[in-house]
Amino acid sequence: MNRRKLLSLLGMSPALLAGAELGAQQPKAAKSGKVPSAGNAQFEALNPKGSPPPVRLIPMAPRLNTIHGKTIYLVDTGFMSGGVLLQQMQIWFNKNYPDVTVVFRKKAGSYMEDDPPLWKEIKEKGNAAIMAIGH
Amino acid sequence: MATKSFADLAKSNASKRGMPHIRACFTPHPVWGKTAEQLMAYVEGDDPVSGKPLMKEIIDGLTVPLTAEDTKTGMMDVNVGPPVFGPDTLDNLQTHFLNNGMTDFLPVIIPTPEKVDAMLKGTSHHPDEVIGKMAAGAFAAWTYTVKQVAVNAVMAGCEPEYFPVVLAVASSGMAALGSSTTSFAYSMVINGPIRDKLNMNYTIGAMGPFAQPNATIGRAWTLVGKNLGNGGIPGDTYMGSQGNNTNYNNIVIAENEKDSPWTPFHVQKGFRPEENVVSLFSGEDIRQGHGARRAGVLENPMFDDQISDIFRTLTSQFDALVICDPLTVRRLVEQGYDTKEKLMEWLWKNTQRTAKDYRDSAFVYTFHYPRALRGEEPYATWYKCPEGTLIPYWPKPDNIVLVVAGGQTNPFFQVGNLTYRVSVSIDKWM
Amino acid sequence: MGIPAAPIVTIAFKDLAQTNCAKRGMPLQRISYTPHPVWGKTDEQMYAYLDGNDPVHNIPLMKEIVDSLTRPLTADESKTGTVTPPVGAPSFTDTADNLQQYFLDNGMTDTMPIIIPTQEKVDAMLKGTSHKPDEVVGKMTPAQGAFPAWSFTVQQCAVNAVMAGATPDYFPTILAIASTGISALFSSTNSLVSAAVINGPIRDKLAMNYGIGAMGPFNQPNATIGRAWTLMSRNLDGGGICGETYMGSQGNVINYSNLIIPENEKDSPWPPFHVQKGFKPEENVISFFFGFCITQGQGGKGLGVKPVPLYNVAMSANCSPFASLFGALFLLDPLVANGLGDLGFKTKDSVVDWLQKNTTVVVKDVKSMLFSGLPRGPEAAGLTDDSVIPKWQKSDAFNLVVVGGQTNPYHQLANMSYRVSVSIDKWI
Amino acid sequence: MGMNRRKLLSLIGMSPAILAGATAEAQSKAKNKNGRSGSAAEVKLTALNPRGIPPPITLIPMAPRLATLDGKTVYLVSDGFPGADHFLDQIANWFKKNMPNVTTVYRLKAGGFADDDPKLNAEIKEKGQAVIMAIGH
Repeated sequence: MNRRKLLSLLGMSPALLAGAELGAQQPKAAKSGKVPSAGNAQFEALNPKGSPPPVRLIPMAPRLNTIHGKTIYLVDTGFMSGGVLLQQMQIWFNKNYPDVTVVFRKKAGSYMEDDPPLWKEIKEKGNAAIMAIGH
Repeated sequence: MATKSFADLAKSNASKRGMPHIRACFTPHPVWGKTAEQLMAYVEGDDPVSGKPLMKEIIDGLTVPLTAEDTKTGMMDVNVGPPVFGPDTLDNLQTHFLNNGMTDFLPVIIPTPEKVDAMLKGTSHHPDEVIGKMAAGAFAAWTYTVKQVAVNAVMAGCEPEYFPVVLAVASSGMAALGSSTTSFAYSMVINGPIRDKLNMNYTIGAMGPFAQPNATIGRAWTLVGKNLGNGGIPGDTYMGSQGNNTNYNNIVIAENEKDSPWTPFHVQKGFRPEENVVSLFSGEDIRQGHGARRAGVLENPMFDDQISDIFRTLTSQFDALVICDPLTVRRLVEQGYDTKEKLMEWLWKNTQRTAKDYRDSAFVYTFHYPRALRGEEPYATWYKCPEGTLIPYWPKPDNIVLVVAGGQTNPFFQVGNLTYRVSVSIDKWM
Repeated sequence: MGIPAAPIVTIAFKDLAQTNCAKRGMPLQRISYTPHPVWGKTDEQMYAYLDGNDPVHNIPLMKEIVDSLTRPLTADESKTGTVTPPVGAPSFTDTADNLQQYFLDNGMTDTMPIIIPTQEKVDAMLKGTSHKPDEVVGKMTPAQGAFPAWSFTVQQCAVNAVMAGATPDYFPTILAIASTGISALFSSTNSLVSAAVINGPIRDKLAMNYGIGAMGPFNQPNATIGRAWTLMSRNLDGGGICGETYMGSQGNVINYSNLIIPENEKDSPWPPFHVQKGFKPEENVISFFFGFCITQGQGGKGLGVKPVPLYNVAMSANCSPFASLFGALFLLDPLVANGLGDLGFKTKDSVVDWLQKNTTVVVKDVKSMLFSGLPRGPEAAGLTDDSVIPKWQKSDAFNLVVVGGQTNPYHQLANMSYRVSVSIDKWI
Repeated sequence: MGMNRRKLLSLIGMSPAILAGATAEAQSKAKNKNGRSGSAAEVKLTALNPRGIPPPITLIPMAPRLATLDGKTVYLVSDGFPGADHFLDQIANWFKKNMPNVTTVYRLKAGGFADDDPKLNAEIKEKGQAVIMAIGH
């Protein structure tokens, strides 16, 4: 993932990303050919954007070498029917990875709220977590 | 694991929170409303975004060793482009602002240094003063200065005299283009002498495109939400499935204080009558009162009953902002409601539904049920009482806001399914 | 009629009465005024109006009325012939800033910044259509019967299109709108609103937005086509003058850009709207709606926590805020349209039939409404207070359009009726 | 009641500035609040008028007045807006009390607010000498 793609994900369009001077990538002259005298008077315009805070990078947790014999938590964040999807996944694990222990939990609070007790439990008793988000 | 519709949002959100390489995977959309069999097919099927089998992708995500990129730490700046664009022609600048998502896709006044300086004369505050933080939905909040707000006020078409109102709104940090899959609406009520000083319209056509202060102050709020809060990027920081037409200019209501026998809204909120105040609301929409069961009755129209009738069509996830034409208020006063509080009390008591209907509403399950589980009142009681119990629509009368606006060509009213959030002094920003 | 008449008008309609008389040839009509309103006043209060003064002229009302019927006419009052109200010079010359101010001060805008309509820009816009600049496109009036209709040319539409920020390839759609003569600023004491649904390949040719945020400020064609409609409704027929040619007591925020709705045809399970109206799929068509307001469709019950949401039940329940004067225009996210299919509603007609039969009212609830929609004549026979009847008698009160980006199975619902569909191709 | 051309035409919904047909320059010189007058800002553009073409208006001369109302028949006509009938009843009472020998006849105009009623007009022309019409809300 190069810098441009990453930053365009942060909602910045490429032209802005490059920070290129507007003049440098001049769009072609007005289509009507003859550029009217008044039309080519030049102005400067200020950037209307606010100031985003720097982003603190969070390193990802080290991976498991295998899931065999491990305990995986399936976490439902409370979206409609999210729990039903994870229950199907539980069935899938039981069929395809019988030696993987699957624990189903529903996160407390509405979908944006944190649930420290649950994280603590997963950290202590689980090796990995799969979380279902969305509608 | 999210659903396909959230692919862009999930990746960009993870990046903004510091984990750009998170191994997210996706199921088809939606999950809501699908049967167990259909959801099993999701599990056994492919991730529609990557095209790979979902479960294989999940297991790989948990087991494939990390790369150097995955474990990087430290800070990363976000680039918003140069402080100044140009020099270039007006047409090219207009196109540049349009093509880089800095507008509402309508023409703007090009914010030249001269115009921004002229706008800054509308306030005593220093251009570099940081006045607020704004986040579109659950994203990192951006900060902004008086000058950055001024740029957006110029673009919207504001006059320098309007600038204190725009600053007051921006200082609230309340984004006009919040991000949710619901397409929210936003409203502001303006009280105090500034309404007449700026020649705001609170009579015929009050909420329509007929007065520069109403139109451009409302529009500035949207541009502030886009440029200072990084909101309004469809699929990323704006997820409203269908969009809301009121987001162009928002619902700007200057209260018609001179034709109203009731206390102005800001005085209800503890401000003195001569103070200039802007009060902000957010919610769903605004509807007209014509659907009420006695709408248009000639003799004794009973507007209290009509307003209550429209309330039952709202979602109680948001409160009610009732905008009465002075003629409607005159009839209500003749019915005995000489204060807003009396009508708020009657409306609160007489707009009821069964606990069963309450628990049946989708929004309530998602937002009130968790609070009921924690024992928060009145939700805990509303979830425990017998199904047939009649309960009020909202916790208390204060959830009903009454405001007066209109030109008295007919006794009408409109009802916004909108919740009062905050009031901000405009004088502070003069 | 040849007989002296003394009109009495309530003071709220002062400007409207004067300008209306002037526009109809009797600018010096002797109008008397009473306080406003008369509706709902007791007989004593009304008699007090008569004994009191005309609030505009401050002379006893009845004396004024008698006087206006008897005082001899002046020369001006008996003049004949015709007079054409001027609309100002064909062009204005000044700096960009002063022109922006001039257009604003003279009521030619929606009070927001415009693109200054220079000859160069208007010529560029005119290249968007094969029609000649001076071809008359149609007639428009702020309210049928109340105001004389003005006519307007392709060029005059082009000036307003430039001002709105539209580009030349949006111009055929804007001309199609103007050709219908439908004003977006319809004048009534109600604050009414308009919508336009766009179908056909032009939606993608213009890169219109029918996905996430479709009806919000996120797309140039959606925004500027809608805004051009409001600007034309001000300038091409002298509309939008509060108190004269716009009487909406509270105004409506939808009038800024109107509801421009490109249908999401590719994600819809049904034939597109214009095909329903007899057009071929590849034709570019714009269909018009008109009514009171639009709601987010969240109020009604039925969207409850049951595993499979009952979209049809929710859609029907969400009609509760509406009077039956206008119909119900459903704007369904594709998820809802496809969700209805899961519930067994395979065609639009099956949904509309179910809605028409199941969206009901109790007679006693609506009979006192001004717009009760109660059937008259034979169907009304045998109805009692407790009879449950359809809110709308005919199924053409219901219209379904698919639009949205599928982030959630929501629908929006406008209390609006269908008016007409016109071809956009005709204006390319 | 003499009325000059400006007042007359401003009644037809044209603001005075347009009436005079003056160029923008004269109109908005005072209003140029937008910053310094650098060369670029002073460059002149010409903008086209966005208005449509209003139809010509045929002036209708007002009907000759009566010398007096005494002994005359005055029709009181309502256009159907709510309360108009009650209001016109009070006018009838006023005449009964103050000008007893004026005969008043109440009629409700047929159709909606804006519809004509030729039948009523014919009746008034035949049997009446004057009309008082109530319009509004």
